[in-house]
Amino acid sequence: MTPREIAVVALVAGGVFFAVVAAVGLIRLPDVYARAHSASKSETLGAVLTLGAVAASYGVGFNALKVLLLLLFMFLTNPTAAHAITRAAHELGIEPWTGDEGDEP
Amino acid sequence: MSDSERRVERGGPYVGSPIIMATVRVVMPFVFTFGLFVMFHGADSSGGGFQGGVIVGTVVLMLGIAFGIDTTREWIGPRLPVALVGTGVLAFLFTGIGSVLLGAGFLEYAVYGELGIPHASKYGIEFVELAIGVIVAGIVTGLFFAIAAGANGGESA
Amino acid sequence: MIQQVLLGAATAFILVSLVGVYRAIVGPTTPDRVIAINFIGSNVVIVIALIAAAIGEPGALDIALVYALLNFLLSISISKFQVERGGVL
Amino acid sequence: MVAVTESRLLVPVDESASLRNTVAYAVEEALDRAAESGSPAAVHFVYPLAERISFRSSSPRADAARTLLDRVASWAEEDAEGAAVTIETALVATHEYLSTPNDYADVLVRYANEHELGLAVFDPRYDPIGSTPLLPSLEAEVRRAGLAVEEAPRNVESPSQPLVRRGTITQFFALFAAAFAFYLLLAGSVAPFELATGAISAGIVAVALWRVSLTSPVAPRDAIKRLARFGLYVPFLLWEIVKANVEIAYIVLHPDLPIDPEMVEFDAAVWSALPVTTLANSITLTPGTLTVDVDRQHLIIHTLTGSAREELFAGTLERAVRFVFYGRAAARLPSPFERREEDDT
Repeated sequence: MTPREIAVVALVAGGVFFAVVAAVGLIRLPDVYARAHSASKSETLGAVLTLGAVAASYGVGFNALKVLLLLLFMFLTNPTAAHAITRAAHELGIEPWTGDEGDEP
Repeated sequence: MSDSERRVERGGPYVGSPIIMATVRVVMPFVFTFGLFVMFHGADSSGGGFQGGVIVGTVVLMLGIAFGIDTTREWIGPRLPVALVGTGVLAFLFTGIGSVLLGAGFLEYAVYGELGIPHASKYGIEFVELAIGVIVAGIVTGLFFAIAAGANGGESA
Repeated sequence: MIQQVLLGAATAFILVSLVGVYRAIVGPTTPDRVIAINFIGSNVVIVIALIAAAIGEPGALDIALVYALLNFLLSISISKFQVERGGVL
Repeated sequence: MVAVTESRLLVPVDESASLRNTVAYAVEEALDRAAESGSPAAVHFVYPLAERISFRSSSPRADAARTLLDRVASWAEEDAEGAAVTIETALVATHEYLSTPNDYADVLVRYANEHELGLAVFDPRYDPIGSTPLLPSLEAEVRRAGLAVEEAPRNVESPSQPLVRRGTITQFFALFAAAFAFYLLLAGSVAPFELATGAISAGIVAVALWRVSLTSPVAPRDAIKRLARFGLYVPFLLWEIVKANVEIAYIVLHPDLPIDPEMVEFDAAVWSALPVTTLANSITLTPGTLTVDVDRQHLIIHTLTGSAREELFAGTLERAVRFVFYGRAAARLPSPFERREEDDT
């Protein structure tokens, strides 16, 4: 394996791992706000690593730069989207789960 | 929590989130450029007039959602979407009928080569794609405002 | 080799997206569903980028970019629509 | 127009996003007009209820309408702040069938005549019939029936910041340059065709958005300094994000799910829209914190764990954002935790 292949495999493995973490969080966490945590963060790092792998597979060049642009765009918009959704939830009066209602998820 | 209670009690207007506004401000010019890029590269890559037009229309949608539809409508003005669609259709017809006048079929760009335009076919396609893009952008914008206006009392954009 | 890895990752992301579908169906609240859809959307962007690299079609990266844009637009517009239940928008 | 200073107002009400505003506007208007003319102020809130059959004295819709009217009355009392204004609410037309704007206008005008009201104030979103483009509008019908009509100002969607601002020529060129560079980046070449279309595109973008996209005048030297500092900020942020994710991964995969969520609020020491957004989005991206709402620089943040809260109040991120936007000196302001201590003592 060339160093580049190793880098791609490692990055992809990391990306898939964090995507799985995000998915598990999406199932296990108890309320909208907590799920948004998992979706906005693990998801973004998953995207960073995987798109990093894509960029690495292209090598240095314009395509890699384009992937980085895509990454930058997701970086800007993902947290804003998460904010928009939780803000709507807050505005709709959805109470955050605080753990004292008793029912464990 | 106190803030949300205050807002509900006050029943005050929904104020757009500054975070969404700032993000839209930053992202908007790049999305616009991207839309135009897609429009200009209809001939030789994925994309084209329709896609590019929709992306440009998206800019207006983003503005409308972040800053309020009425504000955006005031900024755009009622004439712009109509003017865009009109210009696009005219440009399209002009290119199409122009080739007929030069003795070829409708939209047969190659004939413009006789006028000394290099790569007549390619530029012809680009130009028509651009016209289509302008039409689509105008229609997306117009439809967005028309649908929004329909909900609050029938004043059209 | 790299191609298989990339396609394998794309498959993994698609499978992970199914979890998002589960959350989108179960809810229970609308914001939950929007988060799930946003999650699926991000995964779709990544899958498109992976496939673009795997099959050597860099033009597909533009499509991924459009998808990312639509994903953002969808999240903010549904959020706004929910809060302003009075009108359509 | 009978008298310009008519101080007895009729306000038709219905569930609407802008109702709260309209109530405030109507009360204020009545008081102003009363002060001018010397006649007593009165505001009647009327809910025309269209139900063909209502033998029963209560139906779900009538109950909902009464609840709404009660709410409106309490809002109006609140707005009047003890000033002399008569506030009344009424549920009318419970035995009539209303279908056209004309019917509604009839009911409203009849009510106005009975109670000697001279001006109808409409909510901009008031639309009990739904869009009926073929019929004259309700406002027009009421006006025709001899009642003065006014529409409450539409400020329901007014953003907290104006959309269009004053632009300067540097802003125009900054935007042009950014769009042009981005275009060439997308194209991946500097062929004459790309240069030409890129210039056209950048020109269109700059003309369309130069007063919208950049909120403050661009000083080239500052902008470059900021970009350079931003370049330093990105690796720092990435490192924070990695830490965040390892922590979240641990929590999410832990069998007991050791979370302790809580909403916290604090005032950030950054001052304009872009820094606040950078901070808010950075907060969203890092350990167990998620920005839920922002009002100027007052942030409401959902935190997932106790350690995330401590990290947040230690103010590392906030300091970094200040460093990016205002330079090294500003980074040394006290952290939110220290500021809170000062407030307490």
